[in-house]
Amino acid sequence: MGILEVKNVGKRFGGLQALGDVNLSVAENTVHAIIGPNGAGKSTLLNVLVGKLIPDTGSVMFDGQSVLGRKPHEINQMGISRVFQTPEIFSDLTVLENVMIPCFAKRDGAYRMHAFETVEDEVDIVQKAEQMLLDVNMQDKLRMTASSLSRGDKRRLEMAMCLVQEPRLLLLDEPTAGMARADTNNTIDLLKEIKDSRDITMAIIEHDMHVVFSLAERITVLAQGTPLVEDTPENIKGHPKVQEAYLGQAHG
Amino acid sequence: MLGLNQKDTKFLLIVVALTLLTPFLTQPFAESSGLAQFNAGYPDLMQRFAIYGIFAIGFNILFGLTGYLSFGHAAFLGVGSYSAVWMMKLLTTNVIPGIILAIVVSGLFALLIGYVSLRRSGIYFSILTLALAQMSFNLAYSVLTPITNGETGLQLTLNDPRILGVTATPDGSIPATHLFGLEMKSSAQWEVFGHLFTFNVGYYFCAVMAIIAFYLSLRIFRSPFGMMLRAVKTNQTRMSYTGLNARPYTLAAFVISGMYAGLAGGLLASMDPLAGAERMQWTASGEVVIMTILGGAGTLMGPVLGAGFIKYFENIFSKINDGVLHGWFAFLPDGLEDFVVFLIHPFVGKGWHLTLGLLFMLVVTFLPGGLMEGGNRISRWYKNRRNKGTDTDEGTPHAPKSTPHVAE
Amino acid sequence: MNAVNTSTNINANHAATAPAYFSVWDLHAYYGESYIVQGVSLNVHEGEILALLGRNGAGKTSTLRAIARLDEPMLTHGEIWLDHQNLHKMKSYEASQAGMALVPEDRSIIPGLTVEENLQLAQIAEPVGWSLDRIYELFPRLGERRKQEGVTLSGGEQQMLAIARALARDIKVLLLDEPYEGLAPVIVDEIEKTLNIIKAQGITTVIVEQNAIRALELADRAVILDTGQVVFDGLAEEVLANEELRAEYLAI
Amino acid sequence: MDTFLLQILNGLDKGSAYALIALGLTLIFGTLGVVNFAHGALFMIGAFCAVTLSRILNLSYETIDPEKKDFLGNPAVVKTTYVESWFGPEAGAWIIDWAVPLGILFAIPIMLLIGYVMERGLIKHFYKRPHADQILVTFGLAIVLQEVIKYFYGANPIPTPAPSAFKGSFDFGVLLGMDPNVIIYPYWRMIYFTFSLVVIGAVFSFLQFTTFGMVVRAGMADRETVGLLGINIDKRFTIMFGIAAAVAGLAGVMYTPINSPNYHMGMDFLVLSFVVVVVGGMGSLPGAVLAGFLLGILESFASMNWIKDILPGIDQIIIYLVAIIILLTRPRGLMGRKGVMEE
Amino acid sequence: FTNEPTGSTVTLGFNVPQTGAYADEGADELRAYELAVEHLNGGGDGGMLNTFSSKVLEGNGILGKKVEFVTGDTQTKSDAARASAKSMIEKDGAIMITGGSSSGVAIAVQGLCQEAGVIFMAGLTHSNDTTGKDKKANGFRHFFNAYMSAAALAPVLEKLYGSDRKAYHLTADYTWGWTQEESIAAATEAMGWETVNKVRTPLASTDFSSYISPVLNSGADVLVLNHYGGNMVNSLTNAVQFGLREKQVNGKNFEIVVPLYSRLMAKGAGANVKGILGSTNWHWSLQDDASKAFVQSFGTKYGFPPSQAAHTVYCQTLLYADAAARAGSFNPCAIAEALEGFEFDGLGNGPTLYRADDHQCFKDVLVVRGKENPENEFDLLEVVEVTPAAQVTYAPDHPMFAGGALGNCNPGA
Ligand SMILES: Nc1ncnc2c1ncn2[C@@H]1O[C@H](COP(=O)(O)OP(=O)(O)OP(=O)(O)O)[C@@H](O)[C@H]1O
Ligand SMILES: Nc1ncnc2c1ncn2[C@@H]1O[C@H](COP(=O)(O)OP(=O)(O)OP(=O)(O)O)[C@@H](O)[C@H]1O
Ligand SMILES: [Mg+2]
Ligand SMILES: [Mg+2]
Repeated sequence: MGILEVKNVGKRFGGLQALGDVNLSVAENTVHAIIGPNGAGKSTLLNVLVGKLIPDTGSVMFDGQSVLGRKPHEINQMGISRVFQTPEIFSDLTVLENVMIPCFAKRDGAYRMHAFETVEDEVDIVQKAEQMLLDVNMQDKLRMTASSLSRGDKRRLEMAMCLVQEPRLLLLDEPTAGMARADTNNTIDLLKEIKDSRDITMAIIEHDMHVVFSLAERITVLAQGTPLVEDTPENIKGHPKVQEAYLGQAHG
Repeated sequence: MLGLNQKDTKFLLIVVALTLLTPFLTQPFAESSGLAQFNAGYPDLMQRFAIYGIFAIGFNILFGLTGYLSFGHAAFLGVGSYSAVWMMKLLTTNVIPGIILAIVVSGLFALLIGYVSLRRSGIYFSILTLALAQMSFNLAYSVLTPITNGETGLQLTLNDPRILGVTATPDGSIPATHLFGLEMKSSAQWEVFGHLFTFNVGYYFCAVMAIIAFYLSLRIFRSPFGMMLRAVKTNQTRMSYTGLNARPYTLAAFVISGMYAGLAGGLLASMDPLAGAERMQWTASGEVVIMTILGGAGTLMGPVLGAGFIKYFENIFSKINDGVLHGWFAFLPDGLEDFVVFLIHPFVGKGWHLTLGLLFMLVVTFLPGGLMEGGNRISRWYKNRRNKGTDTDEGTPHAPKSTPHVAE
Repeated sequence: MNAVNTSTNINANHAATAPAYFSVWDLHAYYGESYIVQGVSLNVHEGEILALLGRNGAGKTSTLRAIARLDEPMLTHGEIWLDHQNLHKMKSYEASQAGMALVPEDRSIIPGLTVEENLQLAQIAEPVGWSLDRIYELFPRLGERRKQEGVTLSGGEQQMLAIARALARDIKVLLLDEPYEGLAPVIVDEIEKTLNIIKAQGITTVIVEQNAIRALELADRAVILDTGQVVFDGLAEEVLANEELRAEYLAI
Repeated sequence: MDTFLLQILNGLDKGSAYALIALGLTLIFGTLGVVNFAHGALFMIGAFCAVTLSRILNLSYETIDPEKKDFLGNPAVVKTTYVESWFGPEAGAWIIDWAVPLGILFAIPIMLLIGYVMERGLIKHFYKRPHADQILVTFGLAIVLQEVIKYFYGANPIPTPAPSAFKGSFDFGVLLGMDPNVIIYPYWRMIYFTFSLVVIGAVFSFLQFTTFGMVVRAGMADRETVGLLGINIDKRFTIMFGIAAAVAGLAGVMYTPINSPNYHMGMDFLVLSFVVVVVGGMGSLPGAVLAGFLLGILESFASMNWIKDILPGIDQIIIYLVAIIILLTRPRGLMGRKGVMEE
Repeated sequence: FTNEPTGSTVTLGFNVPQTGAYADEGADELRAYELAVEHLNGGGDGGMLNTFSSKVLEGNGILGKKVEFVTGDTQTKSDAARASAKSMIEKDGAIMITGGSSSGVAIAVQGLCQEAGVIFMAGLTHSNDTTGKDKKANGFRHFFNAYMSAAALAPVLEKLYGSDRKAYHLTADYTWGWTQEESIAAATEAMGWETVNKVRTPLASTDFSSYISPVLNSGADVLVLNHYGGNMVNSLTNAVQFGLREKQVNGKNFEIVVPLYSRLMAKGAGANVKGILGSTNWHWSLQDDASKAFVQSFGTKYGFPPSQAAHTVYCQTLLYADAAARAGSFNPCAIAEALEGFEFDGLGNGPTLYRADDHQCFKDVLVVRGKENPENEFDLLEVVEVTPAAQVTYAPDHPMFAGGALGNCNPGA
């Protein structure tokens, strides 16, 4: 029994069956990759998991509890954090503030307000956020406004915002897209380190096979809204169907 | 000090000093000079500076931080005034119970309106607040006349019960509003070098309230709560996927700013015990929006400046009539005098709206951050000039700024 | 040509070579007060593919945006010549009419318009390029989704639409900002083929890409940027061959 | 039954005024993304175009008639209009009588010009600025326009009647076999209704059947990209603004016989038309028109006596009440598009 | 007492609407004020100073002090009006406040003046409440009121339209509208008319079609428009548009009545006022010496005849000055005493009494009708009847005026 159990999930957009009949089980403390052609429904599946979309059919259980029908913030409070395909950050706030906010959310829940303390008084939160930014190599950009970051930095920032919450399940939607190779490698290292140092489950969507094969313990290939195969990376690499539908000749 | 860092403490102290010295600052011209027309140091206007400053500070907590543009905030001002006047009719003309009731009632009213209208965002929210406030105004003006006294406005009368105070003073008039016996309207005057300075109890009461209001808003701006509100403004999606529920935050900001408005309304009634329905009209809501933007939304001092600016215009510019103009330009030869007066005439007195409209356009076009930005530019310019002599190009880019062959 | 360190050197080179089909000379551009593009020069011959590489935040996007004459960053100095027309005095729509096309990094699919409308929009101003039929032939997926709102396409589909939209105009130079980002490997193969088709049409291409190896394999020449300045300008093979260069600026 | 019919007629007429103003507003508001608080002022300026034309037609030369006396007892000044002296008394009187319809021709170029100047001179600097800044600058402009009109025309309403051919009203009741006087309707209001349908139809077809509409919508969503596709979006925005100004102005011209124009008539309509636009849904032209008619009709119903007896004061708040109910049940108004002005 | 003049001048505060719908009336009031000040200071032709029955004013200001004035903008909002009045009192040292053109504003400012201890000479205010339930010892009204309108109109209506009529009221939904409706309904019912319906219309209405169209079918044959300002202009225009004037109901010509008329408004309604009855406080075509003198000096100075608002505020200024001169003091209490029960003549409207009980002025009231063939642009109304003061006088404790207390005069600090 995995920490995340997706059963028979289906979702239609008008005439398009974006998700057919998805069954997925992610075991605790593993990295599970979801790959598949563009438009296969990978992001849609994540949208269902975080409460952005409500599926037409099926059920989604996280740690034995259903996530369906819950608001996004409630789902996050259950321990699920998500990195989006296009970075969602607080663009008018500074980098440091961007990371502090998830710290508050983690510590105080969905709506405990601290109207009469100053931000600087929250020493432990500031420290935690600074440490996190150090981990993602952004320590020299603490006071920059998030909107003026380059795209790669925005992604790293968003990842920091999710990681600092120490989620039990981290959903990553193409975390290294657009990242320079050096940073991609750093990210892989970072994710590996996090995986080793604490209890965390990750589901990662990625088109960069280098990233997928360095991290994933199991891979699900999604095509046209239904899982094609689910297997270990080694087996996936050699799977003829996957090669044809997804990997193409270069990785053959 | 007071939970503020050094910079903010300094800021607060400056505000306190400015507020307490207002009777001097607003009275720069000698009584006998022609420019005395521009003096603003009389009790009513100084009180209004403080009161509308509070109103704008409160509005800014909602709008400046969360970006939710309420177009119905005057409703809370009106409700605050009505509550305070009712307190003075039923209980006592001591201002404290009235103000407390004003804050409480407007807070509850804001909770109700906020709960309904915060279900939507953007322009939809603005129109919801506008509609709710306009409904309140229309009802207050006609159907609710038994409570609000309609068009005339709610006033104290000689028949009010005032169970803790007196119905009428021994000489048969309505008792004045007071703070434990200290009458709001009593003033001391000090004449020095031809300048007349007025120190009014009501003003100082409002000023203390304004300082407290300012201090609280400073704390809110610097608090994690304030940071969350700014986060709501930039990205609600990320907010919710970070595990935060934006609604309670926005609702809290809405209620707080509603209570500020209620306090302002209560103070208005305490200074002058009348509550008119026009206080709730959309134009009044629009006025506080404009004060805030004009001064600089999201800045701490901006809204206060904007409030002062507009109230100054309303009260000073509207009073400049042709007679006053002729007085100023009497030194010119007759023909020229008439000509100058003719030129200025459309912009003052009954044309004060025209000048106000033009200034709105100029300020917002050339100072995108409002009056605060103007202030910042001046201080930057001043600093640059001072630095010129000592250290050269620090922080100036080394690269060519512009070259002739790139057009536009 | 070898790695050069100052922009003055490049200017000297520029003076020595014959004016290329598409040439950019000594660009300087600002975001407000921040000085981002610090004297970039490029020379591309007709029908050539140039890879513009560099780390995150190196200024690649900013350079492309400045060339496309967008308002931000603001170009303060420099010349841009395309087929004997000077673009540096133009606004972006005039540059586009002169044959310049930019596929932005966020793809900029226009919300509220269907796939087909997004394409039609590109054919309003002269000069018009490929017909819609021809485009759908190259990208059958877009043909299938022609009535769907553009922004609801999957990431890969959006990238195709953005390139297709550029082809719908009659262009002389195509600026591509990270065209492979977020695409399944098979699609990357496909886009690569498309780019070769485009090249065969005689269209000049500048491609910014984090997947440096693939870009270099495709490109004829390469330019590497670092902190807004050109640090290398030469043949693509040279970069592939030069370990040192790759390690220092590309981490590959 | 007959009162319902009557109130539907009234509502259609009120609705056509709302719809027409909201249409112009939503063109700017919903497609260019500018909150234009000066839109009411454009409506007012349109009305004053009619006033001005009628003043121009009434320009006259003065002769002193010793027979008559003025109010101070001095010999009276008699005025004869130039129009009458040029075209003869009959034709001249006819031209003066037809000032309002002629005002349409007069207003179109003026409104287009005002729209052009306003957009090029002011609004274009505000496309990228926050809505709040747009509100402030256009509100300032509205005040200025209003005060300028007040300076030249005074604060009182100025009667501007319809041509005498359209005086009086038509008896619908008789047509439907009812008693006389049960359902009467003034001719001019019928003309106003028809006119608004024509204008609405024209604007719709222009935006629907030409690519212009698509370009403008695209430009509002993403100016930068539209520019990258070789389209000069600024020019289109200017045209759009001109059209919106002309629509507002024409609505104003035709409205003058219904209510005498005064300098603040624009502000009176402003808030209502914003409500109409938002209830219709941001970015939706059909929504604005639908909401205009809907609110017009509901407002008329609310003024019926028996309804007022049950709910005192309902006619004071009906529009706001309906707006609130619609916005709470339909998140983006009747037909609003997702994402438009929701941030 | 408040603002006791110590120098060689005395300052009066003219608080009129300069922006908003009543700005033109405000402007006309200001003209009249300036004329009055000129006359008080001995300038011009003296105007009604020459016809005024009291002769204490000598053209040397008031009590030898030169009259100066300050102006302010009421914006026709009680709030703004009070702020403006306060600034005149606190900043400019005004000893008397006057002006305004709506009852809400008048009552609000009157209350303020009572508390501040200055005299308030009301401008244009027609509500019964101003000298009824909201009367104040420091406030005085020269204008007539709704009750007096009704009392003057009713006999004329009976004479012209008969006593068997059915009236339909449209009433602006606020205090002034209500008192007017109450007064007219009571007066017409007393002579035998039936009131078919009383319909309240929202103040913000600009289009009255949905209120007007049901009128014809209601069985009523008279429409009474208890509207003022823009409301009145629009509702009357709408009513004429619907062709009400040409209709026959119950075998009679359908009639429209506008109880409170002003010439400026009549101008706004244009040709629609023709033949429509109403009442007004004063009209420039009156032929008594006082009115003629006033029209002469106003018309010479400004080139057009004064409005009733101008007349009222001119009188108010003169009456204040005269009271101060007679009392020999600027003390508000002395002035109030001098005004209370004061009888005079020569300010138009015939012999006049300032009643002590409620500070209401009693004088002749004009019933007017929109003129069919105006001779010039000012000639819009014709006087149908001058109703003598006696006929419009009521007891101080009349139920429509009950409820308030005058209180004691307040001289302030
Ligand atoms: N809101 C929507 N309305 C209509 N169709 C949608 C919507 N969202 C997604 N789709 C469609 O559903 C399909 C799956 O989209 P999804 O974004 O999940 O793909 P993906 O697997 O994440 O692809 P990529 O790797 O390119 O990001 C696509 O064809 C897309 O066009
Ligand atoms: N709008 C902006 N305002 C201020 N600075 C900006 C802005 N956009 C980008 N920058 C800064 O300009 C620099 C160059 O950014 P640019 O986006 O051109 O880099 P890039 O080479 O495209 O990087 P990436 O590979 O991450 O896309 C970065 O340091 C970034 O922080
Ligand atoms: Mg995806
Ligand atoms: Mg980039």
